[in-house]
Amino acid sequence: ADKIKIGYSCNNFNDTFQTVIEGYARAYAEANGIDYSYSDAGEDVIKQQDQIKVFISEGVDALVVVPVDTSAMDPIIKLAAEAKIPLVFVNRNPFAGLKAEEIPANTYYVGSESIDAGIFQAEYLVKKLGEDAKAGYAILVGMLSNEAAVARTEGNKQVLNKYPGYKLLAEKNGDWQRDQGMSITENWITAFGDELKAILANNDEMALGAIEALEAAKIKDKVIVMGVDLIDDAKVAIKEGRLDASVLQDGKGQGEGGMKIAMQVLAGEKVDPITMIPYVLVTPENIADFE
Amino acid sequence: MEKEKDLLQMVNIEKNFPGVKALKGVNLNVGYGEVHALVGENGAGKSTLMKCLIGLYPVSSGDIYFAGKKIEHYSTAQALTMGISMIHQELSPVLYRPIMENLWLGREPLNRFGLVDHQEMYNKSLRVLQEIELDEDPRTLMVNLTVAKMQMVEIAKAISYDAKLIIMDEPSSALTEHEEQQLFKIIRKLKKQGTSIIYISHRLAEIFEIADKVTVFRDGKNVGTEAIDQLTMDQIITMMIGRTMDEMYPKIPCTIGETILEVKNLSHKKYFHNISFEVRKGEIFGIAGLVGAGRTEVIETIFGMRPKISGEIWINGKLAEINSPMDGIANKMGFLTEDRRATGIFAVLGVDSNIAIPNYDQFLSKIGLVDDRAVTKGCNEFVEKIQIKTPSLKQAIQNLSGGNQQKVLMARWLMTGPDILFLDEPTRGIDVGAKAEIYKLITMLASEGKCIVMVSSELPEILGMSDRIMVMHEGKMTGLLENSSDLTQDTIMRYATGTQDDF
Amino acid sequence: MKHQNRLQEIFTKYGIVFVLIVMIIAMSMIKPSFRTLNNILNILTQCSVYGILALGMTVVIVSKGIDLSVGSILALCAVIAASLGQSSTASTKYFANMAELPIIVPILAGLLIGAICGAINGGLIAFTGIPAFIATLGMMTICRGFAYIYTSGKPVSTLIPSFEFIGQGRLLGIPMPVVIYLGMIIITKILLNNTRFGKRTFAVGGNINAAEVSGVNVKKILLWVYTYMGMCAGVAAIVSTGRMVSAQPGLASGYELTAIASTTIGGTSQSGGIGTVWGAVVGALVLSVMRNGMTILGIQSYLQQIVEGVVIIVAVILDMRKNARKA
Amino acid sequence: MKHQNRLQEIFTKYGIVFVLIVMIIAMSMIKPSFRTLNNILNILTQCSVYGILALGMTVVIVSKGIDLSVGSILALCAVIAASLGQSSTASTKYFANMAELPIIVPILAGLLIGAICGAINGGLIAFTGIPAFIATLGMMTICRGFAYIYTSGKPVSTLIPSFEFIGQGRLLGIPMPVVIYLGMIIITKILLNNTRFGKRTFAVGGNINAAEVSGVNVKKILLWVYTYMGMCAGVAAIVSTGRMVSAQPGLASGYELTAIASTTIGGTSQSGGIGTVWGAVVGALVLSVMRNGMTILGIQSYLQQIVEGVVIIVAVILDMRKNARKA
Ligand SMILES: Nc1ncnc2c1ncn2[C@@H]1O[C@H](COP(=O)(O)OP(=O)(O)OP(=O)(O)O)[C@@H](O)[C@H]1O
Ligand SMILES: Nc1ncnc2c1ncn2[C@@H]1O[C@H](COP(=O)(O)OP(=O)(O)OP(=O)(O)O)[C@@H](O)[C@H]1O
Ligand SMILES: [Mg+2]
Ligand SMILES: [Mg+2]
Repeated sequence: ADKIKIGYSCNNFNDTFQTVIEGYARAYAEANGIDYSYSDAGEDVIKQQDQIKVFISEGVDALVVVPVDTSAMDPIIKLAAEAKIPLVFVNRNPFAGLKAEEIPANTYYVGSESIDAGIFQAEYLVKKLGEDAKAGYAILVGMLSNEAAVARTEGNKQVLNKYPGYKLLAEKNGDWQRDQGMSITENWITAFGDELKAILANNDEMALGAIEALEAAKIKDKVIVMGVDLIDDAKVAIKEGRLDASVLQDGKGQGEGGMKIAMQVLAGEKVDPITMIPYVLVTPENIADFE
Repeated sequence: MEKEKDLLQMVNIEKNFPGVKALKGVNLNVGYGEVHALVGENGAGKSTLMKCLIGLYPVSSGDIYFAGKKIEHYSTAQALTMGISMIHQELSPVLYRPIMENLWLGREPLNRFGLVDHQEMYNKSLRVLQEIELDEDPRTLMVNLTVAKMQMVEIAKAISYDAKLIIMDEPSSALTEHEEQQLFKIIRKLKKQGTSIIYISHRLAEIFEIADKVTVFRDGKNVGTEAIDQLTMDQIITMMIGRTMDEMYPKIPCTIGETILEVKNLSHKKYFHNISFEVRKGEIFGIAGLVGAGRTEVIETIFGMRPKISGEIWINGKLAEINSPMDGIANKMGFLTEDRRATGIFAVLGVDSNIAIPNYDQFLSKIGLVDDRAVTKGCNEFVEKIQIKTPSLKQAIQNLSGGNQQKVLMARWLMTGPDILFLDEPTRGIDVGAKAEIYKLITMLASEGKCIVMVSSELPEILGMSDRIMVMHEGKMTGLLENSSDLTQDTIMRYATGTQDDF
Repeated sequence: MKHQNRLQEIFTKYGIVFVLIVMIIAMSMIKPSFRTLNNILNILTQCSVYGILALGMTVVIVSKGIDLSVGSILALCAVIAASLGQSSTASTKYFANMAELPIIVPILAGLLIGAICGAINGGLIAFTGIPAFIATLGMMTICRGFAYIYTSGKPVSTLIPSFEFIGQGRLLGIPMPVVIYLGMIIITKILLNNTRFGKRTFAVGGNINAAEVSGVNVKKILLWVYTYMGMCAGVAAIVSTGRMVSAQPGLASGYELTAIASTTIGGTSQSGGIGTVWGAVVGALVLSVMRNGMTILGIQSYLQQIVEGVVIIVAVILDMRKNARKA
Repeated sequence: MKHQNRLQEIFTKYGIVFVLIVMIIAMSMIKPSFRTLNNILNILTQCSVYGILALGMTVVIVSKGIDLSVGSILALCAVIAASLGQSSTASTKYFANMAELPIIVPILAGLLIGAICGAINGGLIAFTGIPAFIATLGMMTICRGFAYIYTSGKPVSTLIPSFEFIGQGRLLGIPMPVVIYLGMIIITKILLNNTRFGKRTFAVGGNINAAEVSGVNVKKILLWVYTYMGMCAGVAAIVSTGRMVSAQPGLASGYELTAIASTTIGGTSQSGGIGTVWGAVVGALVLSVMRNGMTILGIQSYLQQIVEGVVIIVAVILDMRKNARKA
């Protein structure tokens, strides 16, 4: 029989972590003799829809999609249903808050709850400073309108709003970029001085930028900084004690998992519509486990 | 109000630009069916007054009465519907659009759906073009016309408004004899129909040929209005420049030396063929011909701006390889181009930069930087030597009068220390006073031993200045004439129209 | 000899059409699936959004202007239109107590917002005289900011079904976005070539002095040029909202450059006064065929960027040769 | 009366400097922390990267050009320079067996890559005659594509300590990025005002045909204008890499617009032939002070975008008045 053909639609390759997930998906495809094609939507919803149409007209047997915008997936779900092929969403959840039976047939999700990353960061902060601490914190937000940015920020606030001693000094978008994380932090240092006790960043890049700024101002030891993703630079920074924590998304679990589920469905197996791959908080204590 | 006897009355008009008082209380009356000439030095305010009249500029103060009514606060569109139209000094075609769209711009005929009626536009255009005897398809793009034809289209356009008053601001500066005569024919016809015309020109001979009355401007004020038959040319010039002028063409005979430039069988793919001539030290060599004869192209090719397909250029007895203006300059050539705006001035830059651009090599300090103080000094020398009127060296050249701009460009080329100077229409659009000064300058240069090649469409200028004259017709040389007192404009015209051909 | 010249002339005049045809033939040979009717409709649908922007941009560039704000205006129109077109079942509603409105309301709202933003651009350019580049650069960040503020950064979704029809329905077998695109092509063509406004736009772009001395109200023309561009952005916003059945404040960022590229590939000159609607369509198709083809061929996305850049440059170089003789 | 005119003249001539001063005074009164020496150095450091780009952009715009590719060129230079400046302890090394190189190697590499990219821009513009907008738009996506391919989308980090010195070290108490910025200001000022190249650049921008007739090698000038712009991007890349002690392929996207905005706010005219280096510096400072101030005041990001757009437009309108009499 012909090789099985799977199309992988990435939201944006300019996002380091997405290249990691895609790398695992591709490796899985190669190992299992799958005819694999992929595309990059460059964070453009319309472009993603166009590319998926191309995949369908190319006759793929299944689709694996990282949504650009989780709220705009209805047309894509419909396209897949019309073509009668399974559709697996990865990494970003279009069904957040839905029950399993509410999810359209032949549609699946593999990934984590973005909000958890924010919650983990905030809980770790409380653990480090104590519930009664008086502390000002600031949030470096990812690219405006990215679901992950909104949800992670939401998670931070959800936890810290419960503790009256924790005060949100500022939140500002740094577009996932390290240089913006740095410039913003420099200005925060001026604005808040000693009040600033923690910076929670939506990703590691911005956290690393914040660290550069704090170190240049020689106050790194007074401010806790956390990121998300555990990219290589972040691992090193945690080991060196510069970064206080990061939150690992299991890229392998997501990339491989998405492909695996597509294969299982094509093989006729029954699969749960939602597969949660939990986040892991990584700190200097457990960094050794992630080599 | 007493019965109107004039179509137009402009009373005590003032116009201020930021920093400039262009009009300082001007009066102008134009009667019905009258051709009223307006003359004055560059910058006297003629165009400004006309732009006020056509509604392009609001006046700062003063009243305008037109056809018996006081008119104020009107736009150009309103002026056009009131019956005033204008041929502008600066040619302004919409290049990549057809003739007909240029003609009807701003009043395109519509069909019953409210869309532009192309057929109607075409028919109307044909009629108008016929009227001025211009044989072109109205659908031809403007860019494909020669400058002279573009100007004829402008004339056609101004006429097509069926205006009561037509302003013509130097309509003839881009025309030669033939079209000029055609223009005069049209003017006479219009006059017979009762149309009034305001005619602005620096060619005083034209004024005597066509005007009924003349108003002279100086410095934003009118000096006087007279019937043309009450005045002589000298009187007008005196009124214009505020003093008497000695000699228009101050040609002093100077010793003519050895041959410097020799052009042998020069041909261009399209514009001209087989041109041969030589120019000697201290000589002024005139090139005459009708517009479109290819005179400009010959010079541009010698100077390196256009590729030649065959022929040789010898300088000082040596074969010269010239492929770009850089090569031209390296061979000690200078080129005052015919279109000052397009290829001459750097409008927003100062007088100093405008002079110094090809000459910075002369002003380098030891470490290779430009020595601004030396530049200033060098420029000042020329400003004094040829009397450029400018408030300072830093003044943007666009704020100078046309004549002074031309002198700045002269200074630019003189500073390169050229042996051969090409002058293409050196006095186009320049007032008589400035003209005479430029002629003086040219003569002085020749007497300093430079060779001068001068293209001109003004035959008196050619005859008044040249030692020898080459005449061209449609890309061919038809005559190579010694200038002597018995050489007449008619003879030159015969060569220029190809009636006579020595080659 | 004569014959050859004529061929050459046709080639230089329609060079970019040849490029397009060669691209299509090459793709068809490499991948038969490229040739399917479905894929052709795909390609057309894909270029509808920026194709519509390119139409307005043609008018702008003909007037010797530029508009960098169209992507942001599109986003602002889209989120506002979508917020007025939410179905009553939407979980996060913008106007909590509002009944479902007929589709015409969000459509008109989108067009109106687009027109207003465009008019602001036009007004700034016409009345203050600042360069179009700067006016629209400023408006680009301003409109984007408003789109984010309006939505608090969140997408607007769960729209009434009529929106879905706009994005995904068909008329006589042709997808609605393509139908709308065709409609806009015709409107723009008539506007530019058969109305006084169009003729005067050419004049303003070709020689603003000529326009002025002919009594053309240059300021009014400029105002309308950018207003029309804004309305095109409004139309594109409706199409894009229909296609996604939702709207995002981050939508269409960078589309201004795609629109400008399409227009320029199609031979509209940035020096003003020269341009055709067909050129804008062909230019948009070149980009669309290229993107579609590269995705089908599975070309790596970074490489796609490089190829796209090269194609834009080469297409314009080819097109330059056409005008070279006139220069 | 006379006196008042003179004041007005000074105001119109240095309008933008007044805007800057007013902004600074206002900020100082609202937030005393704004006035600290540290914050002043901060502001200067923050504008160093795009400030350096704005210097090159001034030269480009004076020549009547534009360069949209500088952000991408910066990123490409940065990742290549960083990859040659990795310390031996880096976990992911680009050149696995390469010894640590002296800092001069990555610096020269960055400058060279910048110069090459710039020269390609300049070459395209000078020799094919395509508009600068299109040439650099193409190069913008091409260079970005190469930056991603070179890095496979991953950041390049763990650099040798000398890089850190460039980004964070101080010379006589002045942060190194500011020192480099000052150096580039001086170099650009001399280049533009005191060399033949600079004078000719003004001529080319002022009237390209007249420049040609005057024996200026226009093509060569254009080539060097964009090459210099590319080199400025290279310098900015080194500064930015030093500041982050790492480089990302997605770096500096959109910086071209910031650079153009700075230049234009500072009074450099897009119609060519007019511009000053000081203007570019003041323009960059206006943006930097504004961004710094708004962050310190805790203004919401979305709102910041809007304010920034408004400031750009208003600044240029104010500046236009200065040139109004010439128009
Ligand atoms: N738009 C303007 N802004 C400022 N000054 C101007 C403007 N237009 C004209 N001027 C000045 O007004 C004066 C009159 O200029 P105008 O063009 O009317 O002269 P003119 O008599 O037509 O000269 P020419 O014979 O050279 O055409 C000049 O000093 C000129 O520099
Ligand atoms: N850019 C151009 N494109 C096409 N034809 C041109 C162009 N420039 C000039 N020509 C043609 O070349 C011929 C000669 O040009 P031109 O009119 O400059 O000659 P000329 O003798 O220098 O006239 P003058 O200097 O009096 O204007 C004309 O037939 C003209 O139509
Ligand atoms: Mg005049
Ligand atoms: Mg000529």
